[in-house]
Amino acid sequence: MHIVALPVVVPMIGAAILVGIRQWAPRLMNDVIAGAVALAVVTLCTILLARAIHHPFAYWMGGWRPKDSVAIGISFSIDSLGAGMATLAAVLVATALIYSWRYFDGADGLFHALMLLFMAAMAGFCLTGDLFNMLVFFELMGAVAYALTAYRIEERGPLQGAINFAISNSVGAYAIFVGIALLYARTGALNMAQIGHALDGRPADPLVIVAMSLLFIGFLTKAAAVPVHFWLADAHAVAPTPVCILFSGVMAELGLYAVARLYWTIFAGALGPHAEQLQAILVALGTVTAIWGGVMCYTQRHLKRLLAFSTISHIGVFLCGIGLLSPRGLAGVATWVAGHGFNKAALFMLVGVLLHRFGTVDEFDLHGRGREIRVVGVLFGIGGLLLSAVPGVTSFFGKSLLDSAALEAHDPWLPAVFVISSILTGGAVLRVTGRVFMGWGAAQREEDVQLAGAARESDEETTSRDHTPPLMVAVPAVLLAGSIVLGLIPGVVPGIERAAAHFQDHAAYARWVLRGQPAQFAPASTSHIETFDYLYAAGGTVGALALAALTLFGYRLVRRVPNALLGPPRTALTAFRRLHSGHIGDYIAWWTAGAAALGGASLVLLR
Amino acid sequence: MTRTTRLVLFGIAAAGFGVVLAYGLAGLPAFGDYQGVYGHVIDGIGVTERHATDLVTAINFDIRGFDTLGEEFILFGSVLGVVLILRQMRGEHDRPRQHEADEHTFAGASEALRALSLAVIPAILAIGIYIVVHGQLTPGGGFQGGVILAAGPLVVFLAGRYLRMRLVAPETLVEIGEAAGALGYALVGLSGLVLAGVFFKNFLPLGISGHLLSGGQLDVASTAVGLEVSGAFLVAFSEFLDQAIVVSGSPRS
Amino acid sequence: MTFLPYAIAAWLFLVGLYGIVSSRNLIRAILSLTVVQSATYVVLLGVGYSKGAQAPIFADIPQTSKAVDPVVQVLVLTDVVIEATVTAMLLALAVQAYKRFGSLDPQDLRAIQD
Amino acid sequence: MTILQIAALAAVAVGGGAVVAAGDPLRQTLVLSIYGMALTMLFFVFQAPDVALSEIVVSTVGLPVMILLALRKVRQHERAQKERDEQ
Repeated sequence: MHIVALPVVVPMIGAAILVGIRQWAPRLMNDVIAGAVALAVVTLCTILLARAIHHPFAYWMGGWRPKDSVAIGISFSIDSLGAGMATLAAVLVATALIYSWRYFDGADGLFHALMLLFMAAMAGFCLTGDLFNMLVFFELMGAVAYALTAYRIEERGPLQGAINFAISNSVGAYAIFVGIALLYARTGALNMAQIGHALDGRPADPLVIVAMSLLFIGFLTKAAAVPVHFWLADAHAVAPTPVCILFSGVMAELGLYAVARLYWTIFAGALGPHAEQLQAILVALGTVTAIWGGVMCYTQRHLKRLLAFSTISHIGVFLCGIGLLSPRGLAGVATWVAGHGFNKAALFMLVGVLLHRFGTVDEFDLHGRGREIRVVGVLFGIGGLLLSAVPGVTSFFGKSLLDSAALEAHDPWLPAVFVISSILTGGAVLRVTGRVFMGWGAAQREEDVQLAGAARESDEETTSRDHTPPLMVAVPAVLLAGSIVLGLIPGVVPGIERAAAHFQDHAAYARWVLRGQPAQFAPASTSHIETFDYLYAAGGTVGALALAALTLFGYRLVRRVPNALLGPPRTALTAFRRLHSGHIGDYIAWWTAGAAALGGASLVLLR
Repeated sequence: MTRTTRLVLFGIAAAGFGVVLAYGLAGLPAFGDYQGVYGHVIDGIGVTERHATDLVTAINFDIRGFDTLGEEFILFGSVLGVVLILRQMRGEHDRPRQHEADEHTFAGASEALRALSLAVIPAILAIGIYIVVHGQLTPGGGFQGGVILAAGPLVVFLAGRYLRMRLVAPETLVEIGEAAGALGYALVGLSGLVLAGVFFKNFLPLGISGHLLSGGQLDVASTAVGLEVSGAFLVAFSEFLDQAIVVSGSPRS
Repeated sequence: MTFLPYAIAAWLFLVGLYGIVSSRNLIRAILSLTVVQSATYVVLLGVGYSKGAQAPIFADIPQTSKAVDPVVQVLVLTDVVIEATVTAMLLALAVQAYKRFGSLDPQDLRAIQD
Repeated sequence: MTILQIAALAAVAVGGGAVVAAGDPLRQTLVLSIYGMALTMLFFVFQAPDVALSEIVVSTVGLPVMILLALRKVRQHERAQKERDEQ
């Protein structure tokens, strides 16, 4: 396979060319170059995926193959989940570029160049088999993302969001550096397969456990698990819409991908005997994140911030799924991530339509105004249903796998967490659909139903228009269709299950990476959807609809509830929301607490 | 949170995090006892197979040259970011005040200092180029030399002539140079793929150890990096300079 | 004594974090961030050092002599570049933030909050 | 561990603290440069001349220039602000 390095190099070359010619190139030329490069990368990633499904393989940069199982150069170690994530990222970059065609000034090619670098970083991050190389792409992704967040420099929100994002993620990256140093001192290796091989067979000592905690907390900062999640809502809510698509659709999930990759390639051997305790830690973290994100999501009126918190809630669910440390759990996450990526991207695009047309993303300001664009409303509602994992769609298959993985792992309460997350996030989006596109519910948030002060700021666009480019609606419609049918294509979900089982084969990974042997895997089992799954998921969707209806039509009832009953929860909720203060000092204090908690819990439980 | 709450939270958290770090770092071999395989394997390879005497450069531009590709584009992307963030917005009436821009004096440079500054420019450029091209032999390489090269035009500014610095290093040209450097480094990798079948394959003749043209692609890669780094730092400097020189109209919106 | 470099690395990491948390000026927070980063230099180079070894440059020393690990040095080189670039970008953000907010106190840099 | 190494480590430890402790950003920039020198020294005694060279060019040329220019911009604003207030 000669093309292995190209998904990274082609966009880099494209970006360099765009910058070189940016003083003269007309807008159309930037669009064409960037679009062509993005499509090329989609094709390249798909070819890699097709090859890796049956034969995962390692590619050694510079031809530096391992000598006596000692890795010398940097490898791209390509298996189907890695290549699949790269493909998802490439597809989302391509759609984001198409979406921004009719919408965005582009700042003389800078935007296009940065998007291409973003693409290169994500592809490299997914494909690499070298721990330090992964960090390099993590930093590249970060550097580009900070700049893109601040794209609207004339507004305050983007600057604040970018600053908090950059500082939080940099601190996370430095934790990863220290983790890498610890592992390098122990194993003398940077290739993940080799580190894992060197750690095998000995029980994990504090050094290995602390290295794991540092690496995990660093990558979880990108993924935005509680309590290192604060930056995400600030950044995702203010970045330009085409960028939000990538942030929420795939970048946060890449943080989790790194956690899974690191666990199964590096730590699975050494920590195998303590898998149950590690499972408890990760599932606990995921549960808190899922609920926290869900509650925050439901209390937002700023639509992009609402979607940002729904991403946090889903990250929590995905973290639970990975934390179950089983093939079925991981397969559920992978399936859901694909469905969620398309779905969340489409929702951000539809909010972009509202912003483009009405110049605001405030739920109450938009009350009833969406009636003139019913199509958008229908799509938005579908997006809400997909978010609640309505039976029959891709996210539903992912959720069903997660449910059965949770029951397998004797965590019978975990499916309830997933349902709560579905109800809160799906319900929030459905509520917005009702209020904005149907004109249902209160037009003003009355004082006694007010959950907290409004966080209103204008961003991106402040002028309203009376037309919407059809492209801005067509692209999200296609993405929603993709989010529905992907899981229905025969063979996709069983294929993902096999891929997840292969992904978790620690010993086989070391063999195919370091010795170049063709991978031999035990046949993996695939699951069936039971009636129970349909009922359970239907419960989530009905719950989301009911919650939305209750908020839209039942707000007068709330007034009748005596204050003594409502007061304490409201005070608690306000205090809880105040934690998201936007103050970088707070965020870093919480980051330190998160690192201490994860490290401390790991040191206590994993020995 | 109030400042006190924040500091109390941080104090408790930092104590815990400190303990975690201490546990982890205590597992390291004592300082100076390191016996890792990777470094020793490479010590052998670098000289015998790459004819380079500075192993750090051999790793940087060849054995782990792919990391450097990412690193160069981090620099490239960040500078794009700086340009994007500091770009002039419509309606921002930031224009250089003519007299200040013309004969801008930074921290009151005296005539003697200016003369001295101008005199050191050739020396700076010579040192920079020397460090870029001797990367495979002695400490240094594209990055270190590149930053030094960027300091050259900066000295013109220190000598008091802002506009003349723009003349010495016009921004468009610098930006193209930067892009060409980044592109060049990517092409070094790509040429390995096209001409030798593997990305980043070092296929140029290796030369004699210790000579200027040894190490195959190392020199080419180092030069490309030098061009990119000097361009990148110059663009960043000049963006910050633009900000510092102009006097703002009405910034607070 | 043999753990002094690592102890100092931990100190730098924590004191840098303290600088960010306690900062009343964004530029001070950014410079504190570089202190956090310097902790990673110290720990990486400390890990790769071996007693009595030379620098991994075989220009003046025989090829058989003992050298310190060159790999960690390459990692730190990348680290230094990252430091310069991230700091540059954060400074640019600080300049713009000052224009928009009229302050560099994180307390005032709050356009969005809950 | 040699005396030189201990001395360099001590300088780095003190320098890192000093960067964080310095109150005024302008003074902090100066302290940061000195801290960069201490790190450079440390890298030399850790037998890493390539890194030392990188650190010295970054900490004496790269960063201070950008920080000082950023600070200058901020000062200008403060002055302009004051002038407006006085009018």
